[in-house]
Amino acid sequence: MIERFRTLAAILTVVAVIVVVWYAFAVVLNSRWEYDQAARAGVQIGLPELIERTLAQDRPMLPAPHQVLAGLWEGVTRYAPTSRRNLVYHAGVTLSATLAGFALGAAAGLLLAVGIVHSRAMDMSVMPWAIASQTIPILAIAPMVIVVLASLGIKGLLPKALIAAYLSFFPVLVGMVKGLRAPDGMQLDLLRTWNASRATTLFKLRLPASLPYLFASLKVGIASALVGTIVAELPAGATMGLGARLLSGSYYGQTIQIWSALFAAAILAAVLVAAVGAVERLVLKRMGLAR
Amino acid sequence: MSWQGWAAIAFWIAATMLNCHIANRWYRSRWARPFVATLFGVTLLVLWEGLVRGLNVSPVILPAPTVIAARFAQSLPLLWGDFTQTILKGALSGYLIGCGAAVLVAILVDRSPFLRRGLLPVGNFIAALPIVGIAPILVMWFGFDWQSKAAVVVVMVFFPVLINMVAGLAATDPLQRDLMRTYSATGRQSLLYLCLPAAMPFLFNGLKIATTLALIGAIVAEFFGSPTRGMGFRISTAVGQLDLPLVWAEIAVAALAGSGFFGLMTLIEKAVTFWHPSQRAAGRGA
Amino acid sequence: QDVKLQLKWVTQAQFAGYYVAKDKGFYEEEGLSVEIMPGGPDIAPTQVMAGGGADVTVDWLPSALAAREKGLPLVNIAQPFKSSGMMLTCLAETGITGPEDFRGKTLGVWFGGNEYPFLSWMATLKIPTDGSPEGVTVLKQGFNVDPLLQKQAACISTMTYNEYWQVIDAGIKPEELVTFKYEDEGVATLEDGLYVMEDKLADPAFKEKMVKFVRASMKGWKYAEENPDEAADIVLENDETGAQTEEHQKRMMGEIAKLTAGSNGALDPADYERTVKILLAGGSDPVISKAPEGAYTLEVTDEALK
Amino acid sequence: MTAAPVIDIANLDLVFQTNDGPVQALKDVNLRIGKGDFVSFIGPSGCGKTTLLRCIAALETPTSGRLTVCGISADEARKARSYGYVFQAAGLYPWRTIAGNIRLPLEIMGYTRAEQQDRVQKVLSLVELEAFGRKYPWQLSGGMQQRASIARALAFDADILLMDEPFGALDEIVRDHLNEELLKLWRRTQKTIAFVTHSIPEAVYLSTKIVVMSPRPGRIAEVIESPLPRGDRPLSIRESREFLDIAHRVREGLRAGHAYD
Amino acid sequence: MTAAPVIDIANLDLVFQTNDGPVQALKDVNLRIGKGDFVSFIGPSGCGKTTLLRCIAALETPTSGRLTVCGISADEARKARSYGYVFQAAGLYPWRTIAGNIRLPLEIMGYTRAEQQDRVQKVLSLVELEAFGRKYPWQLSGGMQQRASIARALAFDADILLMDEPFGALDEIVRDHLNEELLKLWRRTQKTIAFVTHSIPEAVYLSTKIVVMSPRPGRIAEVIESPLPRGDRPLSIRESREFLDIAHRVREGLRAGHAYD
Ligand SMILES: Nc1ncnc2c1ncn2[C@@H]1O[C@H](COP(=O)(O)OP(=O)(O)OP(=O)(O)O)[C@@H](O)[C@H]1O
Ligand SMILES: Nc1ncnc2c1ncn2[C@@H]1O[C@H](COP(=O)(O)OP(=O)(O)OP(=O)(O)O)[C@@H](O)[C@H]1O
Ligand SMILES: Cc1ncc(C[n+]2csc(CCO)c2C)c(N)n1
Ligand SMILES: [Mg+2]
Ligand SMILES: [Mg+2]
Repeated sequence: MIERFRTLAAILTVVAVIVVVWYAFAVVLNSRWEYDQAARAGVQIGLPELIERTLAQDRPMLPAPHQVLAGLWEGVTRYAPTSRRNLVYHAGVTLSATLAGFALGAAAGLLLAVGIVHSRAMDMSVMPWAIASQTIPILAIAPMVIVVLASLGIKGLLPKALIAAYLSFFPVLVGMVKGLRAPDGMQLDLLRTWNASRATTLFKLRLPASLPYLFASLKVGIASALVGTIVAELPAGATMGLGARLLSGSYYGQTIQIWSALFAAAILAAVLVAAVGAVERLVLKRMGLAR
Repeated sequence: MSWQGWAAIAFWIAATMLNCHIANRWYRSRWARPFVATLFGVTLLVLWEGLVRGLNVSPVILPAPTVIAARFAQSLPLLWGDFTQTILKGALSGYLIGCGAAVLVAILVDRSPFLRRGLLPVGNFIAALPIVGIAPILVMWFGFDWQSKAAVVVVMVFFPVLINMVAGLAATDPLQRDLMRTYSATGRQSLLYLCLPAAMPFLFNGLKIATTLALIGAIVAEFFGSPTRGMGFRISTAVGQLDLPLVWAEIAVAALAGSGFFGLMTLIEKAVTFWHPSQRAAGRGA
Repeated sequence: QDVKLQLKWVTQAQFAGYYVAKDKGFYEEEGLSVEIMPGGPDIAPTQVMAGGGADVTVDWLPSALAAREKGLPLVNIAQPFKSSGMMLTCLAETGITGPEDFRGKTLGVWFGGNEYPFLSWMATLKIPTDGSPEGVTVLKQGFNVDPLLQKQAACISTMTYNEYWQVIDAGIKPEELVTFKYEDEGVATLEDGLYVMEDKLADPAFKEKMVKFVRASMKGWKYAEENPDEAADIVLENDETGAQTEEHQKRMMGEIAKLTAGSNGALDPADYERTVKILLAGGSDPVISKAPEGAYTLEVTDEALK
Repeated sequence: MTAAPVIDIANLDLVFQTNDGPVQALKDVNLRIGKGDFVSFIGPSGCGKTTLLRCIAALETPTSGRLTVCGISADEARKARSYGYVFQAAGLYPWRTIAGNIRLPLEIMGYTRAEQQDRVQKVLSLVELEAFGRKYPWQLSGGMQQRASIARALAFDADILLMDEPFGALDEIVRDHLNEELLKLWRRTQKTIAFVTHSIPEAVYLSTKIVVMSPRPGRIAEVIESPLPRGDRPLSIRESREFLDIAHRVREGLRAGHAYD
Repeated sequence: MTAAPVIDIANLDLVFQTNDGPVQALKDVNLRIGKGDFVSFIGPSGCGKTTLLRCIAALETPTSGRLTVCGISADEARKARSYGYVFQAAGLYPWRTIAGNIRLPLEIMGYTRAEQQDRVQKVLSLVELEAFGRKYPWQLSGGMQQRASIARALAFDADILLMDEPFGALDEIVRDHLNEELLKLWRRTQKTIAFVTHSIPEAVYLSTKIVVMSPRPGRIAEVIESPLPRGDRPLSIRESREFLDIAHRVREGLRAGHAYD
């Protein structure tokens, strides 16, 4: 109970500091526009007036926190959740593709890692090319990929999920290759003396020992999957999802809309990462590793 | 499918068998690893070439590797210019700043229970802002040139490095921590002598993931405004001009640079974490 | 009969004619079922066509001709837009009064197939675009008008129906701006036309389908011109992002109507020749190297408008 | 020792490559161990006892020499699950309870659930940890962890038991008790046991054969056959003349391998 | 025992909370250790010896009771760097060489570079690992790792040495040698030493005071003051009448804590 309270207090303090800094930045960044406007109108502008105006611009360079909150609130409550104008609707679209992509990506990363740890041929050949695959700026060619997939008749959620998977499999792969190799010599030797099969070694030793690595990489992986989905949503006809919201906000210079979509995305990411964290705690607790 | 396609598939099967053979028989020799990796890559390229030719894929959808190679050779100065702009200026500076900041914040978070409680969740939240949303804003703030790309890279690499580093700093075993307590080591000392070394395997995990993210970040950020050079700029304009060979030449540059970068980090990792069980062949645990 | 239409950009009044035709049942009357696919910043309609992802696309003539030279045989079958809405919008305070003043300045330009008109214009003016002091520095302009508002560029590309109004909405008064319409500078190129693949067009059944499609689309366009407010509403209804505003779309529809006004859908070969001439004038690095053959056909519109 | 050799080692060498040059851990080791022998290895710290045991268990590959187990290679014997190994450090898996750790080899070797349960209970009480089956390793004292790891090796039926200082962290009384129990088990099951220890009385009390090693490089200095009866050995035998004689011989052998005194 | 108590423990209780209910590790422990005392703790495995040492070093917080060290709290004493601790497991850092591990506390406590060098050499040769300074922990045998961890605790000048079965993995001869060296060091430096062992002779040979503990819950069963001279104790003293008497008393005390025999 006290722990909870302390955590909350700490978070609130940090948030408060950030909000104050944010307001200060908003005033500074947005003031140039106000000065320009004043100069164009040929008038002088005082500090209180400046602050008031910088925090209430329509297209601020940096919207003030309350503007973003208002934008979020409006996006969520103004229309029915099934309406295209509702942020929750778009978040839902993005979420489904993210989860599908993450599931695909994490599974692929895990399987590849298992393969790499067990097969020397795979270790030698796949790993360098898995790395090279990530250096292909998939985000840069996502539009092309979407177009090519569409021409193959793959449309809707799947292309987005594929791009999300492409981004999320890599952190899982790298983390798990390390994690599966983390058991030390003695732990492995023990199983060797019992002539445990590779599968047994995997399930009884390598997997449990790799859990800290697994969860660290799953957290990165799910965040990457979200980024992938959002990027894939930009060109996928730019219709639905948080990515499309970001884009149209961008297109019309609606900074407040951009920031609300951005925060919606971040909230989604935070929820997803927290969900992975909750699973982690649960698993570690059940395994007696949470000390 | 015409004969080229079948030939490529035959080559693929043969090469894979050769690879397995070498990996199982000759794995002790120095040349095995690079050889197997190269052969695997060559196989992919041959397969690609064969299928593109065999299936008559339109060059504006997917050009063949030979066509890409020709375009690559022909536009070296252009590619070099884009490379300097995007990778040397944008990605590298952003990577250094971003990873440095993440390590520092991770240390702060690990040192201070207050920050661990307060900053970590908030930091996670902020770092989870998607790059495509941030890029336009950062371009707006930092201008069109490489500085804004570096800023995007900073934001992008921060989260993975932070998460891994925090996990790493916590990955010391209780006995090792107790030892530090009996020395009444100061916070700085246990950090320097215990937590930092113990965190290295995790840190490098993050640093390696971050190398590829840095490239992606720098390239994608150029979509949201850039001078008329840079890899992202070139890719997006070349797609518009249906100059797909140039697009793929740029991608090849990115892949080469990225693999080189990653390889470099792997070498450093080997040198720094030689003691970790994953880096030693066999041992009996320390 | 199914028709897939790929737009050049996101759902907005620029494409009102097609949405109206669909909404008012004009396509249905012709026995067509039309799927309208919005575009986006990094969607090259030409590439979608190459991949077989659409039957017909809305694109600009320069981009279509460039693609044709790259080996993608696109053919213009109709041209609902008579005049060009493209212009360069500059801040008056930069001291720019005429094209010669561009030298030494930074200009924002759209790429991804939209840069050809600009490059041709600069070539006719003999202004290098390499960033040298006597030339201009070119920025790849992002999605919006921020570069002008943030003074990162002296001028940016705008469309009469869209970005220009965003600048005005941002609080800058028209008298603080200097605009250069491509139309007025004599470098106008044909915009939003309908394009299909040449080999498909050889199939009489497909051609028949396109005739119906163009007929219904033009009916939509004319309806939109006469009922701009209703057209804007229809566009808004079809916007899946839910981000467009009514005010902006109504105004856009008004401006669009001015551009479509002079066209019954048929391409005017004179306009075509002018565009080709401008594109060929591109100095050392022209957009197209020789006058293309068979890049347009009047057969479809002749049939459709009978 | 008339039985056919179960473990047959000839001219065994082992060199470790380290950052700091090669280390010769074993040099020219020759040894035959018969079926049902109880062989103790004793020698100064770092002389290669662990390394030799690891070679027998096919965990280390000798640089040269021949090593067969039951006529087949050590690695094949390993695959036939001939070994139970107690490591020098307990090496319990932290994510399993004590009972879970002991059950692990049984699960791997496919014992039925009921039998697993049964055996775990039996060995837990053998090492007097009945009350600790549901605890995790870090909740146990050092000696208790070591006992758990002994229990783990005794839980299943291996023909050959390799034990690396299993009783090092135990007090005299538990140690005596476990010594007796181990002897009983050995007599009952006719296992072949290779046993590393630092305690001379323990080595003499338990073994049919004592191998004294000397360090750098690790060699076999002496092999002492015990004249003590294979059958019943009460603890009181430790006061007998013969016992003290052998102990003395072992001590002298050991001392020869040390630099001082 | 005329010296003022360095370690003063009164009514100490410690209960661990586990998934499986609370475990009472220490119950009503009372003990005073004077300056310069050499106190051995002996008792069955799991009786709380390690836990008690950890309490003294302020690594564990007692559930109730009082514990002062030199008149201040254990935690303050820890902060004043009064302790050298040898853990039951070696606990060397795998990323440092053996010499690096021994140098670690010296670096932390700010010794000069020359002195670090000097001390590392001295303790390395004390535990006979001169040739292994540049090796990494996993390249050493179990006993060598344990010796390295002893060297690490001896390298710096702590007033109080806490040693948890430091010689458990060593053979008799090295053990005797290190026993002698430890006694010499103790006499020279007048350190206060708390020492856990399972060897009755070792406890009697080294100590001025032997604490016999009994298990579940861990209590002090008996405290035996040694009548042996504080000064010179040759190894041969182990055959003396007095020595054997005390050893007998300790054994009886120990046996009382065990269920069997
Ligand atoms: N972290 C812990 N959590 C729960 N119980 C613990 C923990 N540490 C020790 N115990 C329990 O406390 C008791 C005393 O343990 P301790 O390690 O002090 O024994 P010990 O006397 O050092 O034994 P040994 O000679 O085997 O090392 C044991 O029953 C053990 O199970
Ligand atoms: N993995 C390794 N790499 C390098 N050297 C090693 C390795 N393992 C052991 N050695 C060396 O081999 C020698 C023998 O080690 P081993 O562990 O067999 O000794 P031991 O007889 O078991 O000693 P102890 O009684 O202390 O356990 C030692 O000198 C040690 O340093
Ligand atoms: C990256 C990019 N940014 C802006 C535009 C601008 N734009 C929006 S609509 C339109 C007219 C096309 O019908 C144009 C030019 C673009 N195309 N691509
Ligand atoms: Mg050993
Ligand atoms: Mg203990």
